[in-house]
Amino acid sequence: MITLTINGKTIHANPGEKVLDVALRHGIDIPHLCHHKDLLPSGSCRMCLVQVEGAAKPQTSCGMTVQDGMVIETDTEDIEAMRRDLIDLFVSDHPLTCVTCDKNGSCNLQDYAYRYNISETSFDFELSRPKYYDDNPFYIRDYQYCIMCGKCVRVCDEVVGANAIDFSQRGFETIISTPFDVPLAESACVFCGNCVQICPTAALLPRSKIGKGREWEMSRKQTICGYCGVGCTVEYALKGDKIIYAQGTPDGTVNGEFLCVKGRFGWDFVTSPDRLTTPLVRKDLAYELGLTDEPWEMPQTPVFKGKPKLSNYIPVSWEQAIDITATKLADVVKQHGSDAVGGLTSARCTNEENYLFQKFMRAGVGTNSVDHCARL
Amino acid sequence: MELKTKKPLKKQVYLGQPQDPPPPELIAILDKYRGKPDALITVLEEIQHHYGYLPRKQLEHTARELGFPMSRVFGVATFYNLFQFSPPGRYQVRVCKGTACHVGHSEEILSYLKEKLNIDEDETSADGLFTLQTVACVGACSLAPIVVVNERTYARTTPEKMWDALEHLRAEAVEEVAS
Amino acid sequence: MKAIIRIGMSTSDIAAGAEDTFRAIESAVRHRQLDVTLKRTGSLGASHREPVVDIEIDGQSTLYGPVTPERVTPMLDQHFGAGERGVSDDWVISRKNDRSDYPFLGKQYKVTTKLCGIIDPFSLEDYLAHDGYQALKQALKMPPEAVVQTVKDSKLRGRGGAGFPTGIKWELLRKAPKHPKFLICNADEGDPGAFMDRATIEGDPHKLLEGMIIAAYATGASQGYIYARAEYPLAVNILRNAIAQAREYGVLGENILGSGLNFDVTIKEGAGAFVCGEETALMHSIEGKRGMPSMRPPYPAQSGLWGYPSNINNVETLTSISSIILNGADWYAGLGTAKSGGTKAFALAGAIQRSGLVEVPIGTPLKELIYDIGGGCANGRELKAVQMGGPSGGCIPARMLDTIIDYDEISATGAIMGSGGMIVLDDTVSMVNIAHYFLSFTQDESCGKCVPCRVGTRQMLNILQRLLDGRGRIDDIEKLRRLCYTVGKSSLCGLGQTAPNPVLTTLRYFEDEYLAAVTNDVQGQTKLVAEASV
Amino acid sequence: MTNAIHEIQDADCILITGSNTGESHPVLSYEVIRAVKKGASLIVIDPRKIGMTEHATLHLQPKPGQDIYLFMAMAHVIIREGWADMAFIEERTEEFEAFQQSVLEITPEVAALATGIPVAQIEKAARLYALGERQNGVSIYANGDGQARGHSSILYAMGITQRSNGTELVHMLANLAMLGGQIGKPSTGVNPLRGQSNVQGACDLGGLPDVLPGYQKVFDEPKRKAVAQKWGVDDLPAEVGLTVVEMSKAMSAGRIHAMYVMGENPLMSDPDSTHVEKAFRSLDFVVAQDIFLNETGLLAHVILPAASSLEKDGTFTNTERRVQLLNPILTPPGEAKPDWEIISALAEKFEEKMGRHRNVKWTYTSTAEIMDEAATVAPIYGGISHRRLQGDGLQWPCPTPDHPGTQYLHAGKFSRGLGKFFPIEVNLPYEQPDEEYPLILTTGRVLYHYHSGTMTRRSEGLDWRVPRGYVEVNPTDAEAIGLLDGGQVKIISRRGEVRTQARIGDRVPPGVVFLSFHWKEAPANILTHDIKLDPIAKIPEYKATTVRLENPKLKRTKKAKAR
Repeated sequence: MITLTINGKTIHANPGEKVLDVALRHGIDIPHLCHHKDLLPSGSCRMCLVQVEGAAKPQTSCGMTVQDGMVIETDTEDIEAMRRDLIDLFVSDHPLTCVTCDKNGSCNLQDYAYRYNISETSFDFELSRPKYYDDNPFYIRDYQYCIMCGKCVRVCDEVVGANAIDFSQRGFETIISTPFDVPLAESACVFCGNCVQICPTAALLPRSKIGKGREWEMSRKQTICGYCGVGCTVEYALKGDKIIYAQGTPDGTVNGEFLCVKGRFGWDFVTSPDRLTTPLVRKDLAYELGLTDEPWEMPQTPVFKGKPKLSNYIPVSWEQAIDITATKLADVVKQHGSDAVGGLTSARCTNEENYLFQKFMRAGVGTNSVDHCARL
Repeated sequence: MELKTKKPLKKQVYLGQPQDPPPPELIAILDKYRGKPDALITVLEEIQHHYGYLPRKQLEHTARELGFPMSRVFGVATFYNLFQFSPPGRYQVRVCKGTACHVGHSEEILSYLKEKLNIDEDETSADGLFTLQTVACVGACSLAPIVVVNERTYARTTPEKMWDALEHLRAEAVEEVAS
Repeated sequence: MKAIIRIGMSTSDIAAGAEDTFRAIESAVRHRQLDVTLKRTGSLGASHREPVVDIEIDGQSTLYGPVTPERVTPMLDQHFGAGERGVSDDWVISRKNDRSDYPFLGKQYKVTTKLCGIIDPFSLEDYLAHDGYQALKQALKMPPEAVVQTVKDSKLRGRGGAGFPTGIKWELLRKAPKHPKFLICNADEGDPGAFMDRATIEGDPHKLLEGMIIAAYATGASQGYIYARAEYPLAVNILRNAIAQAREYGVLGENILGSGLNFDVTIKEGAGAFVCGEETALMHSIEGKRGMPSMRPPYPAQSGLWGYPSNINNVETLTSISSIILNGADWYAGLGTAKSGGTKAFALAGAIQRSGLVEVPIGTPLKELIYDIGGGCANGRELKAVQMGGPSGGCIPARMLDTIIDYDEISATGAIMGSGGMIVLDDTVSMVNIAHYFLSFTQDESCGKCVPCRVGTRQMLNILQRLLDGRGRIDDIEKLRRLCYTVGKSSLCGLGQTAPNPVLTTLRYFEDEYLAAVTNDVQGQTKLVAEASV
Repeated sequence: MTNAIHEIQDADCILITGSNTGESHPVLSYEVIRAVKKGASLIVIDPRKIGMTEHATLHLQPKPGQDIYLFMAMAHVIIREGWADMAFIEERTEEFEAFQQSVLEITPEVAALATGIPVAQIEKAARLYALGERQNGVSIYANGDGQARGHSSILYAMGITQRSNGTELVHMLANLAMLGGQIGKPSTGVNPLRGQSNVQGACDLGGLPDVLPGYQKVFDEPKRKAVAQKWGVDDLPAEVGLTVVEMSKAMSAGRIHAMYVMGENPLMSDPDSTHVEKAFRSLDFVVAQDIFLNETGLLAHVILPAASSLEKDGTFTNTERRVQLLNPILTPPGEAKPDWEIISALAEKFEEKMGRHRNVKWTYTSTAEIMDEAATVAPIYGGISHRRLQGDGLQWPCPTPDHPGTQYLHAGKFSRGLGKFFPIEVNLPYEQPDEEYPLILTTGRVLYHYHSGTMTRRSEGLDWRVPRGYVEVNPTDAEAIGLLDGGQVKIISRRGEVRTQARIGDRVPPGVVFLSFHWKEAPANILTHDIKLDPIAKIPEYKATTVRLENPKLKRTKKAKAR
């Protein structure tokens, strides 16, 4: 255990921890833009500079390992002035179009501009990289808002391993790009959107979010992703009853903040017009039951040659549907025995539903022929 | 904000880069550096030495063959001054920007040549003869201001003298092509 | 009669036309069937007289320069032919072996460049004949700790610019627990106007290798890298040759000279990025990555190349080592000042009579260097300032030329010792222009990683450009000072931290020039304000 | 998984086999990437060059179906070189001798011949895995002297199980883990990656023909009786039921007359689709309960609209056995209802139609109430309730309400007592390439789609990225039939043919083609077979179907030439 002093407060930390992480955990808010707890420190934003006793120059707290007896000041007048200048420099190369910006309300740069009371740059406004890419349905890249924190590059390398993007060019012209500026679909990008997630500004935004509402108008709800077996926590931002976008949350149990393309961008099937909204009975059965006067026969075309057609069915009420199903199943059991019914439960339904389904098959129908696609 | 691209995005099946084998001359270079994670810059230097610049196709081969992410290859290639992505002209005209040359008004030489060749820095003249570049310092400060054309050094030069020299080279080249 | 003709064939000699001179001499010698040893050497340093030719007959040397091909015949006639025909005294640099008749050479004290221009850099025998690898043999007989101690006692400080004591740096690497350890020689001489390292390598490559091997022995490093500029093809070529020779001779490779020391050296060619002079960026570049610096700590001695303990020294530091071992720490320390031993090489250029490579003991007053060796300002103009340390350095005004060459004394002026670029500026030069020049260099070479350097230097440059264009605003100088402070204090690496230096020193000593650039506009602005209020 | 997902990033060596982790479990692959970036070594054993191979220390490409030799040879080398953890074997396991005997003959040289992998690579893999050797960096498990064995983790998925000798392969992986003592510790273990969001939970809670909730065998009378009693019935069927593949055979044979299909699409996902379709068409009654009308639904008589996972509450159990709570984000469209409400109503009505008057509970007020009941039935879920799942959920086994859950299994002691080594016999795939069908087809998934595509193909972005199916073909095999990149190709097996686009490249080795089963336009399972199932797990052999390729453009001219 290591003991250090930050702003006069005695603080305990574990060996190997970084000063910034320790400070944040203890509620000491050292400003930072390029830091992320799951990424290697980069030190590029310079906002987390602190004064360490005995050091001539301010030190970068995100990269500095705690040492016993360290005495640190995080907000001396000198440091605060420096941070103010840094934000001033950031916004000399970043349009302060907050009024119309979709990141308004969740932008880290905006927060610091507010904190340091900077409404416009005192230097010359000069945009270094006014490049805009809208080359995929998942997210846009608007580099005029990029502040070169490099978190997108690091997450793509250190976490996702895709290495689709990297810094290119140098100096003032440095930009984050795909190789030879190819569209993302032609790069190694896997569209996981983790770069979008951790982008501190509006440089990377989900396409579904643009123009769809202000951050503070949206409610947020979390659930578990319905795709693979990893079980990621996903947070949905909703406006009214519409999902605007999905994202990870920093405290996701399994996944932390990270998601994949399906979890982050693949939720829109839920509102597909193809969704089944009412119980249906196939026309041949409906005719048999007297629900329709038109006789109909199931075509013999192989399924893969045809198209799922709702016109093969007629809608019925829930009561009717349940009644027909129960009757039909009971008939089969009565006629052929319990084992003449098979049940497929689902790896995409909840535990409770699976439990109930097999209970129905075993205790209701009376067969163990219940299975699902666990093996497929 | 609103989307700047309004039209719906075209669906596409991107099949990845065609995986044809690299040309033999490139393989000869790459073979020397397989399994050496630190060799990227050296490989790029050799490729540029061979082709005169970094052809995109060869970089793609290099990335795949040596197992470097293409983004890293591109990132490295755009970082260093030495690398260029388009074929250089027959003559690489490099104006020294070292301190001694600066004090000796090399800036004037550069802008004069730009005007005369009607190109900007790092561009090649329309006839493909001259690529105009600058160099941080060639370290022959006693001879300032200096312009280096390919291997040849023009010492204590002036805008006019330099332009004459280029005209001379152009004539030489024309003559050579003619014969 | 034993005759040797030495022809300087360094890059700067060649730029001055030494190839033609060499060919002329070669064919003349063949034609006349002279019994003469022709020797290609490095540069003697007298760049202002290149190409330089030294004709030594029976131990008596005559130094000529500049020797154009036309001058070859009369020059050879003088020594080997019918007698004196048309050799002008102007062609002769020196007729004395100790060069005391030519102050540029006579007043220097050479340690690291001692053999430059004397020996053939492609010849190991030549080096061996001049005590080559004797220091290594001696060091191998000492315990490694003693070698480190000798270097500490010599008061050698890093010649790359910052001046960190070399012995302490070595000790840190020696004590690092992890293996393997790497020794890196920074030969990426990126400062405009600096070419000391290139000249040293081109003149005496084995001296560098010997220094590296001794360093490896002292620190426990097993692999060495020389990070050289790709723009230095001749130096790289010479080094490659020297490394091959050293391997053959048994001073590189396994079990060096039977001592059990294993050490080898690889050359890595940089690809042109000034920021790679910064230690962490240089290591990234060796690893084949973008040369972007990373935070320190961790320091290279803890976690450097590939995460292993590493040490970076520059060429001049390492070429000092063999002399220290041979002549002793006291001798070396005695050359310099109380806190800093030895000599320092400079590339003297700009508005100076005699430009070139000079080496003087630390503690020498600038005045001596500029006037006694360099001969003062060229073209009869008045000396205004001396720029030292390139883009990280600053301008020392003429009135302060009593300052002695010493890390701390130079720093006190606001400039830095730097790696050795020294540009003399005369009274025709605008200091705002000089500040702008260096800043545009830094701004161009910024890696773009951290905001103060990426955007801050850009904004500083914008202000300087305005001042140059006579569009200066009333608060520009204040803003410039504020930026200098923030950029200097908050930048990630040395490049950004020192970027404001050229501005700061010129603001300090030549503020009037800045004010003059603003004044015009102040009046304009005042007028505007006045008009608005009417 | 024996171990937790977050442990992977601290592993010293990771062995991935039969898992296209980057595409099928992307977020879990991030853990692997992070481990590798920290210096772990990564061994990928896969005939294909999958994304993970770009990060691998060692990529071993066995000929499809031959990997059993590789694993046995690795064990052989580990024993021969003394890399086995003998202390662990003696203390914690049994029947080592028999296993040792079974790998005695399988030297790396033998394996090299069978798999095409060089001996040196087999030996290196054995060493890296058994000793947990890193590429660089320091293990968080290293003790002071740095001598400790590193921790190695095995990750596998359907590439191992969808094989006619899948059970044997899984046993073999467990043998390897015990051999190196790489189990029962953090960042080790044998970790199957489960494909669907709740495939783990569906198995845990009895969605299998041979077990009741909590893996209690249906033929284990005391346990079965206990469950029956809790459900309020005298007894439950004691005979093991039919698996999904067996069911379609039973349908064709006229033994099954009705099917209740909830949230599944067997027509796309089961082997030999043509046969499955015939089987379904032969039924008296099919009820499909789903969110979309899928291919199987087309053959159903009644369709019941269900709520999607974003529209309901309840719990999912992920691949690391973590039970987590769902929250409804949206309301179901139209009259769609959560599945549990539908089952509940149907069961109630069914009882009525059967004329029964039993005291069996079918009606619940909430999913929490169902879980409370399940907890009393399945001992491994004994301590789980919705209230306790707030926050991070719980990893089973969690037998009692005060049990904290279990991060990794077999700590100190195996669940069954001593870890059992299984002696291994070599079994190879049923279909072997021949003149008529010279290529091996392996099926699998792509990143942008999910199972039979009903969901992902209705997602704008996902469908934009990969709108059509394709088959991966090696340039050698493509050249043989004059096939060009992006050209149409026919894939023909003994059961049928599909036509799709070709992607030519070295992602597959010569002799192997890869097709995923997401596309109804190119349904891969038309080609696969259910002839030889794994004798224990009853899993079909999806990873080795023999096929031939035909170039539709070329065929005509070739025939003409032949004449």
